[in-house]
Amino acid sequence: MKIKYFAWIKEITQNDEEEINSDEIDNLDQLKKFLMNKYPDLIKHFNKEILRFAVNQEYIVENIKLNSKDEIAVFPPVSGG
Amino acid sequence: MKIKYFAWIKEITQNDEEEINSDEIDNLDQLKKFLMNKYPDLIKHFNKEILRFAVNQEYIVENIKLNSKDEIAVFPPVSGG
Amino acid sequence: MIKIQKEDFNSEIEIEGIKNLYSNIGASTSFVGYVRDNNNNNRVQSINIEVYKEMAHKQLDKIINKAKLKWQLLDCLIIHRYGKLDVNSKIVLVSCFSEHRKDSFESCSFIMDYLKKDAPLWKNEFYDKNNEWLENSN
Amino acid sequence: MIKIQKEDFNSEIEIEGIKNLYSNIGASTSFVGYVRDNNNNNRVQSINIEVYKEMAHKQLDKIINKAKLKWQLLDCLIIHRYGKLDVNSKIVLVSCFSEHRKDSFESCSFIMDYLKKDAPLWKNEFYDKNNEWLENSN
Repeated sequence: MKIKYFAWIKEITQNDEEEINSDEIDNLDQLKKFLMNKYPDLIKHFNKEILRFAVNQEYIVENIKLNSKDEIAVFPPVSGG
Repeated sequence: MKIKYFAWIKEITQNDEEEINSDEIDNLDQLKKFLMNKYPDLIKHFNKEILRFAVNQEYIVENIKLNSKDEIAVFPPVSGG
Repeated sequence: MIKIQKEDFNSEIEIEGIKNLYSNIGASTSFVGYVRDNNNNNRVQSINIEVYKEMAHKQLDKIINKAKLKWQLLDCLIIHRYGKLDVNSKIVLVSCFSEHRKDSFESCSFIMDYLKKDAPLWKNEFYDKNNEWLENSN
Repeated sequence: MIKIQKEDFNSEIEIEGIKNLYSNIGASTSFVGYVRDNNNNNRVQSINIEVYKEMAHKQLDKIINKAKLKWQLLDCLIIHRYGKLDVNSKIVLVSCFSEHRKDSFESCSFIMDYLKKDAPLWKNEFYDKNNEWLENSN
């Protein structure tokens, strides 16, 4: 699946996009765990619940199933307008 | 004093502006009486209280004193914007 | 700034003309009113707007001052046209400028409400065969 | 219509481009947001706006559809810029078109509120010596 990072999340991941495919990742919670493992600096932001998640360009809060063709975005609170 | 007429009031007075000076006119109520006398077609509109009056470009509802240098406007409800 | 004019206006030029005076403007809300092709089920051909110019300036000035007491406004612009205006023509522009958007939205709506109620302007609407003087209800 | 673009825009051309499609439009309300020279007591030099383009289109589309359910809207236009924007630059235009003014005012304000809350755009504000990612609070 394709993971996209925005704003200051990119400064932590040092990457604005990556392909992650693992047998361990079957749903959004598992992806979050995987990301915290890969990017320990994200943990405190996860814990403060300030990160937003979108799956295929829709905001997702519940723990939904993911498949390899999904595009998942991780980003901080928005500030457009 | 200078009297100005607007919108369909002009169709009744056949005039958009006139100078009226009379010893009988000392205040706004007296002017109204004078105008009803001069333009009987205005009477029904006076009676329905749909006419607006401005003295020196300010809306006036009470019966104020008038003097010869005043500019009095008589007009129907507005419809700008 | 208040302009009562026959001529059409360019919103971009008018709005940016004010905006460029202040680097702390973060928000502008602008209302434009147009001549519609129908009103009260009549097909409108054109309208003719009459104005009591000196009084319109005075009353619009008062409305702007009222708005400035209620909201944090940096500036306001009102342009109202008069004379013969065809369908689709712009009639009025009201632009309110502030640091934050809430002030500009609310004051612009407030000014339009008062303009419709207090500004001495009258629309004579022309249909296929007759014409009618309008009266603002709201 | 939704446009997410780097380029500046001309409000007159954009607004009239939509207006000219409908002869029954009587009202347009347009909001323009600008880069202010100060924010939270910091002197702003410029901002850099990042966008998740595909999602922004999808979310703004949803917001417009929500507004169309609540108000009598004839059309809506949203333009949001991204990239480096200097102080005084336009950031966003939201224009709402309707027969009567209330619908255009209320829907324009509604769309701006939701745009600030839901549209995936981020402002990185540059000061004299440092920079900061902003977060919309209201």
